[in-house]
Amino acid sequence: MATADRRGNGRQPNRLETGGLIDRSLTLHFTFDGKTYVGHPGDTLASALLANGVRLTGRSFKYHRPRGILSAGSEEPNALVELRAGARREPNTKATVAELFDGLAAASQNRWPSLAFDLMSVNSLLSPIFVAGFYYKTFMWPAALWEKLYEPLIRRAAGLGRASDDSDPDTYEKATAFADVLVIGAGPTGLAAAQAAARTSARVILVDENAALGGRAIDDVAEIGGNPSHEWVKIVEAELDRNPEVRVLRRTTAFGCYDGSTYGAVERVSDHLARPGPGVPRQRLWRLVAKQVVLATGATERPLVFGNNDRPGVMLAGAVRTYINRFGVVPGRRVVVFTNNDYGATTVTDLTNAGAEVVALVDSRPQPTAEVQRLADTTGVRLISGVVTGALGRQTVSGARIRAHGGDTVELTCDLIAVSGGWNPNIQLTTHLGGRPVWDDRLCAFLPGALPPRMSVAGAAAGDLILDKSLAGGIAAGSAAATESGHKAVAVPVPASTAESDAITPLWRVAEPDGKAFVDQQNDVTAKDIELAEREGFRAVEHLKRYTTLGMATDQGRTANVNALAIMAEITGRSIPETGCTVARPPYTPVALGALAGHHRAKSFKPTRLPPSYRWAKEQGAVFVETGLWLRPSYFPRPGERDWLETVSREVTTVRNAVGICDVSTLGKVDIQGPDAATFLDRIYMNGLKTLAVGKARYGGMLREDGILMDDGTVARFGESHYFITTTTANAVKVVQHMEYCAQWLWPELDVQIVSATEQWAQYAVAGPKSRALLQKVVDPTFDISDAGFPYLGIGEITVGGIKARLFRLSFSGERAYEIGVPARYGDALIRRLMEAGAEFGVCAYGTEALGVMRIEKGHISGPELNGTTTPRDVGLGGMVSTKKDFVGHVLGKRPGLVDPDRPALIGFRPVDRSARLRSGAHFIARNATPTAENDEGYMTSVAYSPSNGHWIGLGLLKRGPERIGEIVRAVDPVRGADTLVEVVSPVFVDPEGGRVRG
Amino acid sequence: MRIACPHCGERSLDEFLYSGDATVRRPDFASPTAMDEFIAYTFERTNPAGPHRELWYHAAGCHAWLVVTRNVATHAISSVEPARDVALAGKPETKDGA
Amino acid sequence: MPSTHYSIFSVLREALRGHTGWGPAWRDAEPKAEYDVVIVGGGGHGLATAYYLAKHYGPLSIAVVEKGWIGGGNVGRNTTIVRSNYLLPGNIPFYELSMKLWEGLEQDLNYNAMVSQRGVLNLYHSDAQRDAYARRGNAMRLHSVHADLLDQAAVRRMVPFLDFENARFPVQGGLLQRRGGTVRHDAVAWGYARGADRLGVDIIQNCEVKGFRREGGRVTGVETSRGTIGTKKIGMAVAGSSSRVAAMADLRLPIESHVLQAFVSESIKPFIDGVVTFGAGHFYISQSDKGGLVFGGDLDGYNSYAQRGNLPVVEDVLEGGMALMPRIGRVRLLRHWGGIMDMSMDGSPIIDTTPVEGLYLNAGWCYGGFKATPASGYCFAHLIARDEPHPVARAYRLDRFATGHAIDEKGMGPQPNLH
Amino acid sequence: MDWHPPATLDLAVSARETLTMASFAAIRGKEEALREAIRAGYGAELPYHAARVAGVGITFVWAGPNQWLAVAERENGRDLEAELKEQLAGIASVVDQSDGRVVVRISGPRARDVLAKGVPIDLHPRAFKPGDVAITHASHIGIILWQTDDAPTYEAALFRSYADSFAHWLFESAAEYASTR
Repeated sequence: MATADRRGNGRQPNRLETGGLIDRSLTLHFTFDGKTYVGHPGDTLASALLANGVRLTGRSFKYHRPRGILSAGSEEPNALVELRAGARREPNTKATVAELFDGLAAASQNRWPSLAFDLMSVNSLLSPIFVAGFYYKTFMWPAALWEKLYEPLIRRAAGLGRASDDSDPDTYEKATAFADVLVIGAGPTGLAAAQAAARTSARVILVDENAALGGRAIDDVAEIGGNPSHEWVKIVEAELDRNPEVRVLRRTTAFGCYDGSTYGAVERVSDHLARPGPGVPRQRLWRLVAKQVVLATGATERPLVFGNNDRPGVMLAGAVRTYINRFGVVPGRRVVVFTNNDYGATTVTDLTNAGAEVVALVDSRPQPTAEVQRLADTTGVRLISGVVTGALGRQTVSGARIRAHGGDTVELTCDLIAVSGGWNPNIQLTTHLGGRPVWDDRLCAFLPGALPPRMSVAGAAAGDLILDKSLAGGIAAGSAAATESGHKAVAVPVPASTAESDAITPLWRVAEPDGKAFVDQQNDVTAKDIELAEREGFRAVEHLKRYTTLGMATDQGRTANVNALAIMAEITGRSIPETGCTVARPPYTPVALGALAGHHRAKSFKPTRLPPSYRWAKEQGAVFVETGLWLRPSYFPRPGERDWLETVSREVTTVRNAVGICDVSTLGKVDIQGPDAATFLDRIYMNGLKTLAVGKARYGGMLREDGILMDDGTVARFGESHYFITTTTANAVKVVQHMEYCAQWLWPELDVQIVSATEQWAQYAVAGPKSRALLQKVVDPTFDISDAGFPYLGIGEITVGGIKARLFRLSFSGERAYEIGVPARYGDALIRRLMEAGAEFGVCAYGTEALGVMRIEKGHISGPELNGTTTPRDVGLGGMVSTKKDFVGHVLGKRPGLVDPDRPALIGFRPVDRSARLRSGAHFIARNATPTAENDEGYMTSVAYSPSNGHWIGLGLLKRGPERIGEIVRAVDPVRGADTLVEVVSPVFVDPEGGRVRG
Repeated sequence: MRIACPHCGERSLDEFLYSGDATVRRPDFASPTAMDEFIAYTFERTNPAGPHRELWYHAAGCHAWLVVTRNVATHAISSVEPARDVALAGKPETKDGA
Repeated sequence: MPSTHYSIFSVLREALRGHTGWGPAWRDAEPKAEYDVVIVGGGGHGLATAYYLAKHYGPLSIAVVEKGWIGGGNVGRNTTIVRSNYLLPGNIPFYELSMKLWEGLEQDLNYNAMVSQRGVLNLYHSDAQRDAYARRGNAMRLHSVHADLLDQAAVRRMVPFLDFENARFPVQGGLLQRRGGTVRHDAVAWGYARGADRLGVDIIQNCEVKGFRREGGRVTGVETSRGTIGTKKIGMAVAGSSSRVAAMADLRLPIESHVLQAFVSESIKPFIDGVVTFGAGHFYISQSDKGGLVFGGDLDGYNSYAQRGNLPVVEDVLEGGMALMPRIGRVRLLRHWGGIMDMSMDGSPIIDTTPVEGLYLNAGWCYGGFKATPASGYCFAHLIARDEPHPVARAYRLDRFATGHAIDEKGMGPQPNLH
Repeated sequence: MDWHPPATLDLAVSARETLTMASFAAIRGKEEALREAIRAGYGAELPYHAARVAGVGITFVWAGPNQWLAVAERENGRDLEAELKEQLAGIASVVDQSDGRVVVRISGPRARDVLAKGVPIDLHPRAFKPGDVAITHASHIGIILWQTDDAPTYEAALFRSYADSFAHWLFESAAEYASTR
């Protein structure tokens, strides 16, 4: 508040001298459409605009009619603005809930060139055409113009505010909280419920969408427990704030009810400030998990449907009271009050007390109730039994045309029409899990039907609109919820409160209105549109909504849905329950998308896993690549190298001629122990493993139950009942899950213990003819790693500088190679040691690119071949598959479609023109065939430039591939404009005899 | 949705992975009608719109596989058992029934 | 005289008389005792089937029976995308037929369903993903379906509002099908209903199927909440409820029901032209002609018949959304809801006869059912009328799992929730 | 790990770098023998449920059904894998975890508020106490979490490769409290 000045109030023509919960000692400056105004802490943008006499705040969606402020809450359909500017621009912000701060800037939206003079309002003249569903009947002639002309025009007119053009600069976060009792809504009911629950020592969370607790207790003038109701709020609030087991979340909307008594809520931590403080998020998403929930969300007032009922200056009666009582603003000086119920009628008192002149109380009921009669007697207000048929005035209300029962019509000058059509309990959260509301004829409203588990509803949300019933209901519900959650009840007396009446006689629409009578103001749906929908057969509630777009706007039709349903019932001569009911979808009010993402955006979208050599590789200037969550070195460029290809080729050549080092720690590693480990692995892998000798490793493949390859890797046996397997990087988690599934569900009788050891070991491939020489300098000399003592596929536990380590003689590159593993904390030290020891041999580090090149040169399969649709036979591993034992995938792997000899099978390719480049994803077509789907014979899975061969090479799946060596086929790649002749060759491009690997 | 893991207590949905029908049991690979049995086991589902027994994996928790009895129409969960216990209890029965 | 045909003249005439002359878009028919064909399910597929049956194979007496109100299933709860950018030969020709039918739909039906071909762009974020999209794009081209493989610069020109600077998984390019786009989903159901109605099809709402009448292994009628209806041919098009309805004929299907959520934001001025799909997270998005951002992500992951999802997936989707386009942070989510997907064991649909003679199955649409609506109706009508599969749908056999001819685009295997 | 903890008196974050850890599971039929061996060797009662118990110079953390994580200071070259393999030979499978996981200690009056921003379980003192253990996740990163005192102090064991991302989330979540005192 440092920037707020104390120079004075400015001119706020509609601000009352006293009253309300605003701080008149501080003045806040704000702008609306570039013009500066002043308000006070405690104001909303709407209350401040009203205080300044601003009534025109927006234009409607379709017809661009002038619109003002209808409500004082989150149900607002009309007063939508763009709040803030630049990267923080927030479109469609309801002025009625935007808290005022110094420097706030807001602009009206969906108008051009200006709000008062909106050229788009010509749409209003075309309104005879633009009725519900008109899109579907038109814009079809000629067909070509839909996308060229009509749709672009529609899209230009579409939308309300503009999203920001830049990344949201603020942060969001998520949090989880647990409660014995969650109370949603902090009006009189919710406060009473929270108080009753908290006194039992239950853990209570109380949420309210407003900054100030109290709801109706601060919006209306009443007495509770002998105090003015707003004083009672302060007393209860203080008690709750003192209790360490109570968490009060202000500015927090519980927007959705989900399974397991989980509620989504969004806390607008910083929206009342010009910008969030350092380290403070803009908003926080809460996942609230509650043993019991008390829904005390109150009720929303319904407008009345009459002519031009959308004119600025037509306002809900409850909102009029809120502006007077909470904000010290009188929204009009000459007022007509139009109601069908007693509560609406009592607005006369608030207006009179605020100094406004009530020119008439129009009550649609044929006979005034006792309450209304008493009101007329005490205030002397002119009471008319009849209806307002139309609001007068072009941009704002200048009068009301009133038709008394009996037919006399009178026009009265006024600047405000306060309307009340009754109240809709806010039961949205009761329907999120599928509960159907039930109609109550006495209240003329839907009440909660079957409730979500562990929820109770109290107060106005349950149909108890009267204050004393709300308080009693709140206390009862709060106590019961605490007891249900295991706490001992504490008796809480119900405070005495002002007597009220909720008598109502329905009036769903005024007959023969003077002007368009709007039902859904934001989406410009009129009573006539509902008639049209009925005429065209769109009578089901959902058809009505979808055809007319009723209830689909940012207010979700909170002020529209029940009126619409009742009008449809009237037209069709059915009862309201027969016509249907309205079921809400989350969120209760719109939620910023950023809040639902929280911390997880930009680089924090997903965690990043760093391999043990990361720091060292970064020092070397490695280029990294995202591999799943891992960040792996892709290649290690050296000064003077022109491009990645030169670097990778150098790395490959170094491995083939000398020695290279690659961090392969990301491969999944699983430790498997137990007396039945051998049997277990035999059932998981397609090849036999029981015969694997201790101290040896073997290549293995595993299938899904449908006979398709799932993963491959090595299986090493460290002891009779101790195996250590590797998986591909991509499938590390999936394989452990699969093994747990097999161990716990398929074969629980097998005694086997499975532990993921991926992260325990930093593991490096040391590959190339000089690899043994290098390792002999690193491995402690007590270990014999000569070819005799440590042959191909040998494994062993060793030490490196006294540190326990493991050595595996495995090769992915086809060269003599080892994998050496040390506990991960030594990973950084080991790579430095290996590079240092290898210097004399010309060692280089290599990344995933060179790794890939060398495996393609050797015809080893990897991700592109293990794509979830290939069988072992497809990729040349058919011979490995055991025919004797049971293993996952054994039976279904024999289905005819999987053993069809025409299936594409793995084979190698080289370009006929050796200078040609190959690309993965090209399809194979016989040399003389045309490239069509019928002639498609497979596709290239992996390609590389092979420095060892001096040209590009590829692996691919070709129909009957292994039978076609020597044949020349086309590799067609239309999306990259290539069509290359390739020769079918053996998939092993380097050392086909496999001598090098054994040394 | 929240699932009460018998080992870890009640946890949110995002800790678990659903993995299909727990009412089907892997057939004997040596059965003369193994192919038909495996086809039915792997691909055919009753998929009822009411109470159902299904397999879940406590992926972000204790790594236990669980048999969850859940009403698929309402998401109400009536029991959660370790899959190992269910499987062991069911083993002889499967053999008898085969 | 009520106006039935939509033309410039009828629209203007009705505008001048307060739109009092429009008649119902379709009659609210009462069930008759017998029909030649009864289609079970008044969703997009069922209505399209009835329309094409009446149009191409008539004269036939046809009824569509619907449990609730027409268009209330997945045709009314999807994210409105149409495309034919498939990988496998079993799928491409079918979805391409669908695209072609979409392209002529308005003129065919005299109903503007707002078919809008503003492009579908699938992003890739790695070399492996690029190659997979190249393979797919090439497969499409071999089927004479156009596709373009874009590099990063081209993607940036096309959708500059993505995060190209600070992404966890940087965008490298994308596969673009320019003919892909969106269609006003509800209007598809209404348009087909109106078209079918005008060809004499009875559309019977609030009529729930309770059982099938069978004699000697073939159907003789359906039992409904509004009485028994005799017929020799029944077409089931009840995706989301296929297993339940099939169970009435003692069939077990290779299907699980899963919930997929969809999302719409408040209306904002359009800035997203086509459809964009994130390749490194579960998120895709388009913007409707009304201005709402329409988006979705992955299945909730568990079997469900409740038309709603849960919060973890809501969060997962928006994490993807904010990672891809961080400028939408202050745009607000207006609504999210769930639809029930017939998730098949390989992620592809079934259009086939069944072991029960006279009972035809159209099921297993996973989350691809909306875009398939015209071709599904077209091919299902062909199957019902001719008792043989339409050539472009011949791979959608019910026995393909037994024979090992799965159509598995994603390569996830017999795990329905992973497709 | 990339350590830039925010300056606040209400929260202390540190890494325990000097631990030796091993996981172990009983071989079928040897469950009682295992419990007896732990009782005899370390004076501790292996917990059946998600709990952490102290023995002589060692603590045992429940790590899943029939699985425990032994944690001790790595002084004098102590190696729990080797030690337990000897102690539990023939009755349990033992796997070294000393390097697979890092243990982060989070302590102070704000610890609960910060953890609530990523850990989806109830850490209220009525629900989670010193000695309690939970295997769960924090901001998409798997953790084994336990509480050691009422400060409150928590320790989270997480896979080593995630350490930087974990720290980034933790410190961003704590930033709000940086300037509170």
